[in-house]
Amino acid sequence: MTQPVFWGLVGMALVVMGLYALIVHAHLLRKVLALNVMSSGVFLVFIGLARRAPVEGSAPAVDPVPQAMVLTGIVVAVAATGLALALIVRLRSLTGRTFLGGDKGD
Amino acid sequence: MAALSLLDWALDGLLALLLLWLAWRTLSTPALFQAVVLFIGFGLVLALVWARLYALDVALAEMAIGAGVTGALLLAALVRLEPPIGRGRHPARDDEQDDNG
Amino acid sequence: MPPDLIGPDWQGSGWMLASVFVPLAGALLGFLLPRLAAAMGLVTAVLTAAATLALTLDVMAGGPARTLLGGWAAPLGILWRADGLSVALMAMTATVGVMVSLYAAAYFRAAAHERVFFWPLWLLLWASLNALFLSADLFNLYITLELLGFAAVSLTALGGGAAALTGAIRYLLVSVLGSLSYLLGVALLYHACGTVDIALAAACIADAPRPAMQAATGAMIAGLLLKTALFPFHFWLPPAHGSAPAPVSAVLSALVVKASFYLVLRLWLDLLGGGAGAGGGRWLAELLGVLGTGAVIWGSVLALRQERLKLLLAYSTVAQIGYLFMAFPLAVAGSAVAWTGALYLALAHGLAKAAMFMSAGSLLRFGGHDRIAELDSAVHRLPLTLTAFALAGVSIMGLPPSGGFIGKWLLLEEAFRQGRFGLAAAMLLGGALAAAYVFKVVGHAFTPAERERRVRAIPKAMEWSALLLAVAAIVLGLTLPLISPLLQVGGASAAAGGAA
Amino acid sequence: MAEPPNKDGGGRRTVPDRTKTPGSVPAHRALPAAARALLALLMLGLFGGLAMAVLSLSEPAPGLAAAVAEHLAASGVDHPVTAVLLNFRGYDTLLEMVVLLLALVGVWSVGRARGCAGHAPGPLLRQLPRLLAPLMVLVAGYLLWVGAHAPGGAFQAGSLLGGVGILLCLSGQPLPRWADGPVLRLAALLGVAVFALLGVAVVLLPDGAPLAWPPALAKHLILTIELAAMLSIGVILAALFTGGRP
Repeated sequence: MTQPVFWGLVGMALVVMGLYALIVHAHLLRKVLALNVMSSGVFLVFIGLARRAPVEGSAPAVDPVPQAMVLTGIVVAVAATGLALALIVRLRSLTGRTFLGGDKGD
Repeated sequence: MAALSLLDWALDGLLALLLLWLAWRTLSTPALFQAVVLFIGFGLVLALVWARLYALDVALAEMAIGAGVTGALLLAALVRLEPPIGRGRHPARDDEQDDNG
Repeated sequence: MPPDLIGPDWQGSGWMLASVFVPLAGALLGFLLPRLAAAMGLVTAVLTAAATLALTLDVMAGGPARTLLGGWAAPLGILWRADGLSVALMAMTATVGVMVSLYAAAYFRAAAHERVFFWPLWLLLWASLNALFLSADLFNLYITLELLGFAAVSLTALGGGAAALTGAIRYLLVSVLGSLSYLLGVALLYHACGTVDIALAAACIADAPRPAMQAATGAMIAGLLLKTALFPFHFWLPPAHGSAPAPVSAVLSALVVKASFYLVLRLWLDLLGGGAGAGGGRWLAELLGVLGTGAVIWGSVLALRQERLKLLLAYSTVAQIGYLFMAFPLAVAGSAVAWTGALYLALAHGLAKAAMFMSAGSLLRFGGHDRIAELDSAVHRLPLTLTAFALAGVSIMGLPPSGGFIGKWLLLEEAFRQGRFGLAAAMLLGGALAAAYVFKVVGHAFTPAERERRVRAIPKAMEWSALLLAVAAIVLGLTLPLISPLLQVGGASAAAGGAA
Repeated sequence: MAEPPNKDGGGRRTVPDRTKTPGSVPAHRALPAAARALLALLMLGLFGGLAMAVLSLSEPAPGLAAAVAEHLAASGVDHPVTAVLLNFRGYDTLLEMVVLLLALVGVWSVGRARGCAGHAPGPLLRQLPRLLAPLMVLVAGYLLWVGAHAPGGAFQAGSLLGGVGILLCLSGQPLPRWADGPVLRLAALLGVAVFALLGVAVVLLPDGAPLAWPPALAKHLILTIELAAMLSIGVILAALFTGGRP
C-alpha cells in the first residue's frame, strides 16, 4: 500500500462513518456534524489519491486541480452548514424540537 | 514514488488514527458541546493531514473555514438551541436529549 | 494533451451566456433593491425566457452548440454544451418559469417578507437550473446541484410554518447527502481518468479499472436518485413539496426534480454510453426499471389515499418520476424511442404538475384550506382554476391529445413491442390510479356546497397562469413533429458528443 | 482499519427532557439495536466496496498537473492552485461565490439575527478584538497578496476577515449604522457581481470568450476579483454567524 492509497482508504472510512451517524442519530445538530465528517472524507479521497505517482518523471507531483476543487467543496460545505443551522435554530424556536418529526416513514 | 521511510509511515499512521478517533468521538459522544469541540479538533488534525499531503492551500482553508468558521457556527447554534430557561455560561453541559438509545 | 488547449471557438452562442447570467443578474439586483424585487423579477423572467427561446431556435437550426468558459478547452477548462436534450428541458423551464413568475407576483403581493426573498431565491434557482442543463463538466455539475438544492430548500422554508421547516431541513440533509455521494463518484472518476469532462471521461471509461468505475458510477447515480426522489428514496419529497408555498411547490415538482433526472440520463447516455459500455449497464437499467415500477404503483396508491390536495399532488409526482425510469430497461434493449417517450413525459409532467400545484394554491388561497373533501362547489367560483386542474389532469392521466399521452404511448408501444408486459401493465395501472385521484379531486369540486364558506378573492393572474400552463401541457401533445427532433437522444447523441 | 462506530450503550442514560413542549411526541425514535447492527454491517460492506475501488486505481495517476504547469504562464499568476481557481476553472469559483451568497439569502429568509451568542461578553472577549482584529486584517491582506505565487488567496483571506467579523460580533461592539442595510447587501454580493461583470465584459474583447482573461490583463483582473471576493466572503461568513437578517 502506498501513501495515497492509504489516505484514500482513511477518507472512505470517514465517509462511511459519517453516513452511519447520519442515519442513526436523531438530533439534527448531530446530523449536521455527520454530514461534515462525511464531506471531509470525500475531500480526503479527492486529495489523498491525487498524490499518486506522477505520469512522467519530470511532471510535478502535486496536482493542483483536486486541491482547487476541494477548496470549492469546503466553502460549499460551510455554506450548507450555515443554512442548516439557521433552519434548525428556527425550528427549535418555533416548535421546541431539535429533531425531525414523525412524518418520515410511510 | 520512492518508498516512504518508516518515520513517514509512523507519522501517517498516527495522524490517521487520531483523525478517525476524533471523527468517531465527534459522532458518538453523548454531549453535544463536546462533540462540537471534538469536531473542531478533527478539523485541525485534518489541516495537518492536508499539509502532509502538500495541499497547503487546503490546509489553510481547512483551518480557517473547516475548523474555525464552521466551529464558530456550530457553537453559536448550540447556544441558540439552549432552552431559554437554562441558565448557562456553559451551554456545553446540556446532554443531548435525543441520544439515549 | 491536445496542443491547443485554448480553443479556437466559443461559437457565438451568447444566448447560453444570457440564459445563465440574466437570471443571476436579476437575482443580484433583486437582493440589492428589495423594493423593486418583484418588478425586476418579472422583467428578468421574460428576458431569460427570451434568451432560452433564442438558444432553442439556434440549436434546432444549427445543432449542438458549445462554449468554452474561460477560453480553455476540455481537460483544463469547463465546457457548456447545449444539445437537444438540454435545450428541451431549458425551454420547459422557461415556460414554467414565466408562468410561475406571473403567478408568484400575484400570490406574494400582500406578503412583504416572502416577496422580498422569493425573487432572488427563485431567480438563482432558475440560473442554476440553466447552468446545470448546459454544463458538460462533472465537477461543475456538482456545484450547480448544490446551488439548486440550497435554492430549493430556502424556497421551501419560505412557507414559514413548522411543517415547512421540517420539510426543508429534511430536504437539505437529503440534498447534501446526495451531492456528497455524487462528488465521491466524481473524485474516483477523476483519479481513474484524470478529467471531469463528460466526453473525455466517457472515452477513458472502458480502459479504467472496473471496480473504481463501478463505484464511481454507483455513487454518482445513487446520489442523483436520492435527489430525484425515486422510490424508495422518495420519503423526503411529499413533506417538502406539500408544505412549501404554491409557486414553490410548482417549481420543485415541475423543475427541480427533473434536473437530477436529467443528470442521470445525461450520465447514462454520454458517460456510460447508454449502458452498453459499462458491464453492469443492463443490470442497472433493470434495477432502475423495477424501482420505477415501484414508484408508479406506490406513489399512485398513496396519492389516492391523501386527504390534502397538495400532498396528493406530491405523491403523484413520486409516481410520475417512476415512469421516467421505466424507460431505462426499454432503452437499453436498443431503442431510442423509449427516451423520446420518457422525455416527453418529463416535459408534459413539468407543465401539468406546475399547473396543478398553482391551481391547488389558488384553491388553498380561496378557501383557506386544501382538504379535498371540502372543495365543494369550487367549480362555480373558480371555473378557470378548475379547468386548469382538469386539463392538467388529462395530461397526468395520459389521455389524448395531451403531452402525457404521447409520452406514455411511446413507452407503452415499446414495452409491448419488446414483450415487457409487466412494465406495460404497471403503466396502465398507474394511468388508472392517476385517473382515480384526479377524479377524486374534480369530483369533490363539482359537488354543490353544503354550507357557505368564507372565501377570498383570487387575482386573475393566478388563475390564468395556471390555465395557460395546463393548455401548454395539452398542446405539447400536438407538437410531436416539432419537438421530437430535439429529443432524438441516445444513438444520435453519442455521435454528437464525439463531434463536439 | 476503522469500522463504523457501534454504540455500546455509551449514551444510554435517560436525561430529563427539559426542552419538551407539552404534548409533543417522544423526543425521537432511535433505531433498535438490531437495526443498528444491521446498518453497521451494511456500512462495513459499503466500506469494503469503496476500498476495493480505491485499491483498484492504477498507480501512475492520471491528472492535470502537467497541463496546468504548461499553461501557468498564460494564467496571470504563478501559483497553480490560484491559477486553477481563478483562471482555468474560474467559472466553478464564480458559482461557488453564488453558493455562499445563496446561503446568506436563505439564512436571511429564515429569520432575524438575535444577537451574537446569547450572553454578555467577558472582559477578555471585549478586549480581544482590539488586539487581534487589526492583526487578522493584516494577515488577510498578506494572504490575498501572496496567493498569486504561494499558498493563500481569496478564500483563506476572506475567512480570516469573517473571523474578524465574528470576533467583533462576540465582543458586543455595535456595528456602525451604515453597515446595516443596503451597504451590507452590496458588500455581500460584490464578489459575485465583480466576477460576473468582468467575466461577461471580456466577451467584448477581440477573440473574447466568457471568463477568459487575456494574458496581458489576467494578473490585474484576478487580483480585482480576489479583492472583491475576499470582502464578500468575509462579510457573508460573519453574517452567517449572526444567524439571521439584521
